[in-house]
Amino acid sequence: MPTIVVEVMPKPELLDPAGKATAGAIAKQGSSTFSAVRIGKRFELTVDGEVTDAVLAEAQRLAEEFLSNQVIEDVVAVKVA
Amino acid sequence: MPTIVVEVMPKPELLDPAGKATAGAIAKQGSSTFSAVRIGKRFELTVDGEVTDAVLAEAQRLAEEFLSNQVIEDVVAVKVA
Amino acid sequence: MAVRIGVVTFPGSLDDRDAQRAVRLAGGEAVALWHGDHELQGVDAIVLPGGFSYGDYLRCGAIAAHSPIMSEVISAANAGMPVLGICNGFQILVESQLLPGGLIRNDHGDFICRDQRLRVENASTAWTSQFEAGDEIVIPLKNGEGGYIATDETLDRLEGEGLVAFRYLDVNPNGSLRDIAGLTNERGNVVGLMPHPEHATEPGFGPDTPDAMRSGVDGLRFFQSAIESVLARV
Amino acid sequence: MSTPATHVVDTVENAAATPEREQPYAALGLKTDEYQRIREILGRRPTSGELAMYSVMWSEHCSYKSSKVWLRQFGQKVSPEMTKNLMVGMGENAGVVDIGEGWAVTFKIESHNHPSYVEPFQGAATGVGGIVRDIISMGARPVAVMDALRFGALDHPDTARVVPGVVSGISFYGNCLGLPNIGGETWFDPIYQANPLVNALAVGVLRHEDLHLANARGVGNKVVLFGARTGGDGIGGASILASESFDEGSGRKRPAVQVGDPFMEKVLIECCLELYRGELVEGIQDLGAAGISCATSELASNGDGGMHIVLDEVLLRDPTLTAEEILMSESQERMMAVVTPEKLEAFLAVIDRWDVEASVLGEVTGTGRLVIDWKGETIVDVDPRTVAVDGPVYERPVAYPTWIDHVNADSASGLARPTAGDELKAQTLTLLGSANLADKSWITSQYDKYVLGNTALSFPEDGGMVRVDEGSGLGFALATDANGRYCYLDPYQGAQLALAEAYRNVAVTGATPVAVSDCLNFGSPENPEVMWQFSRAVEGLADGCLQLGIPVTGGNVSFYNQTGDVPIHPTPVVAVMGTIDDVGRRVPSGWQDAGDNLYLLGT
Ligand SMILES: Nc1ncnc2c1ncn2[C@@H]1O[C@H](COP(=O)(O)OP(=O)(O)O)[C@@H](O)[C@H]1O
Repeated sequence: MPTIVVEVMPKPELLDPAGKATAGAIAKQGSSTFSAVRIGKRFELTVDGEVTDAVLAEAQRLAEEFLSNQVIEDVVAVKVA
Repeated sequence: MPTIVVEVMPKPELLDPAGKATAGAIAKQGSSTFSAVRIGKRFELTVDGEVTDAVLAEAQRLAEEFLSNQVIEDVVAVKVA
Repeated sequence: MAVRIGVVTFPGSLDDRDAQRAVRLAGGEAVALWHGDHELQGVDAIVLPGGFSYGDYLRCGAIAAHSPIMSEVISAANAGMPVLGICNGFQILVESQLLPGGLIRNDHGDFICRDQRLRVENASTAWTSQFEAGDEIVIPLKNGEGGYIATDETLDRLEGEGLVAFRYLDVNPNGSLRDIAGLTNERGNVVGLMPHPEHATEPGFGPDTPDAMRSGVDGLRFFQSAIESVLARV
Repeated sequence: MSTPATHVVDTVENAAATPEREQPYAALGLKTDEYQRIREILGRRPTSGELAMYSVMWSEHCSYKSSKVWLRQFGQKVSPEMTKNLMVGMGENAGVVDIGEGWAVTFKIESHNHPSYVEPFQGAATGVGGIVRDIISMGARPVAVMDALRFGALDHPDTARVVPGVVSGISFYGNCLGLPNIGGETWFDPIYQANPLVNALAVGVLRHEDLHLANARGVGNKVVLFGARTGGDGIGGASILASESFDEGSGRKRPAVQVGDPFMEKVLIECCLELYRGELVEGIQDLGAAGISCATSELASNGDGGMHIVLDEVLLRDPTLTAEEILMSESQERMMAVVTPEKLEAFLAVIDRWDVEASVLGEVTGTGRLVIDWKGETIVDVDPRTVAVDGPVYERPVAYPTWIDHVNADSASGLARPTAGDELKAQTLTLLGSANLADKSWITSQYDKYVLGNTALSFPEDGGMVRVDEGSGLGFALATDANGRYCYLDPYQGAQLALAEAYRNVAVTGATPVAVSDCLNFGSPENPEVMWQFSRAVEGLADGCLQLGIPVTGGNVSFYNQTGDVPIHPTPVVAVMGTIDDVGRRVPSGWQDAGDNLYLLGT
């Protein structure tokens, strides 16, 4: 069955302590390749049937209204896997 | 600065309680388009410099050894954003 | 006539019976409300209790914010009914956008349970009228996702309009911006905070005080305030 | 992923017709003589489904085959005084003690050691989940948890993986269930490096009339499975199974670990309590290790008839599971109930109100047999007692470990004493900075001690205390203790010291000790020296309980705790429960008022 992927990230202007802690831990391991880390979510929605435009639109709506909290997060992608 | 995206999902054969609860809530809201939901993580690593093969390899290693728990999760992607 | 305060039970609510006990100890009548109903049973005020509604799986409070009773709670709150969100209840208020900003994972990553000192910043809300602004109180705090975040603009507005209801003292236990522990809306009827006033209402089962072990009852005044504010309206 | 070879259902008929077919009993952990006994019991070879059931139920973990002969002492070394208040003793999911005023307390401690090493967070979390379900199945509301932990050296790199994982797993599951954590232990010793001990205790309260037992009585009563769906979790976790033995050549993945869903379990608690209040349940059993195999065979054995189950009715998370896998699955957060047909509708209405899934698997019969069908054919037809009760019992050889004399002779009196103040200071600082004396609040501050509003004592007190009756103040106190090093030197006395310490820790709170539960963590029972340690520890505990006049009401044995051939120190964790008629009169361990006098009691 087809899958729609929804990606959600914390808003860039807001604090992401988990990302910051992860970046700190990576630096502690001696790697200086990455200067920052941000951690968001990745949803896989299994579609019961075909992926039509209507299904994609519904996924987009769900992503914005339910899977993310628009006050603190952005939906960065809604796409067919 | 360039960004590498790492995507991590719970192993498909394991229970994903968060995905299950989310799928249940979506169904309760009256939508029957999606039969299952799984929730993973999406990391954005900011690269200090150019993305070389070595940087990608390091991101891959970090993804497997640090950003994911291989006992219960799979790294599904390591790519340049 | 006893003031009737409803306590909503969602699947995964944990401190609901404790909130009911606190209401009774304050002299009110506790009314159990069910997440799946659209019925507020004529209550005068509402508590959204602590816990892990729906496992807190998607985001804390997110799934509960979409449950049937919340549409009634939101209308009642907009009509001026006193509503208190404690911990998970605060998260539900934020997810319902009755209060601004967001609550995220504690900055240190762990769940934390401690007796927390707070300053009451706003004593003119429905849930704080029995305090004086500046009062320092101790009530238990226990959460994994209590870090308060909002944009600088929002934070400045909250400060400017006096909407920060409580602030952490001594220790900021979760990385909350500007040490914010709780908020009120402009009207002062909707209040949310991470610490648990209902666990500081019965001598012997609250936080320690200099006087005696577990004797702290600073939380009682939240519920007494609500009762007073309801009685003042009739 | 290759497509699975079509799985041929091994029916009872087929088993009778093909006696010579080779079966992977050894891979399932059964010995040749055990397999032969199964053939004798059945009068034919077992079907693969029956083999799955026997193998998990006859495993050490489920059958207590090596420990049974020793554990009997707990039932034998008792005075009438000791059993006076015992409503349910050893053998049920958990013991139940009458504490007066119509109230009863049920508590039990259990290990989840190995899973917590493999995946610390989920292993520890599901350990809490499992023990809490034992408490629910007695008809009680769980009211608190405790955890007794043993880890390797604090500065070993792997400890940094295990400790935070275990602690956050316990914290996550217990906090999410809304159960206060009221105490426990944490100990570091390199002997536990690759074999940490995670022992979780749960305690619940009930009114006398709410007591429920795990039995299936009443012909025609329905057998209902409810809670989480069944997945491929922990298949062979109770014994050792290579899942390929069931369908060679299939590339299907079966998870090595289980993921807990505390939210599901919290809903299950409330749902079960509502079912009890409505008197909608005749018998009930939680699903732990050995899942449906265990629940069906135990319910049927404890009943008065038989049971007929249609396995196709099990709601699955993974539709590719075979019948054998469904029988062995250890998926968490499931319960099985026996319900009268008249009450089924009301039962399902409650289930529905809590958004829990349920399916009726079959019913209680008068045949005395446990019969299980799959795809229209019978795949299991056994006397349930042969699966659940009359498993093998071993009198394993014991051998006195000769090294023990040497270890005892090598006492601390041979060590150099500090001669100067500086040395003494350095030693004191070393002690103060040692992991085992250090403050444990990094751990305990991750546990909710306030929820439910009845915690009268918790960390850093010697024992936890919980109010049971908000009117009268009636309550109970609990403490867990063990010292593996003492037991290594002398398992008999070491076990008694653990008992005495837990007893004292309860007594000093002001409560009167009344009952014991224990979790016996040892190395391999096939090692005669370990078996000697085990036998001495059990004897010490049983004798000590008789002397103190408090019964063992239940517990758990965990064998095979070892790294390579090196067993852990024998670690019998003892939990003592005491009662107090008013928690308002508890005695805390801290200074209370200026001017109080200090006394030192004892010798
Ligand atoms: N893993 C744990 N879980 C819960 N409580 C714990 C745990 N470890 C220690 N504690 C609690 O911390 C307190 C101090 O423990 P400890 O330092 O071992 O003291 P003691 O030596 O007096 O037993 C006790 O109240 C004990 O119950």
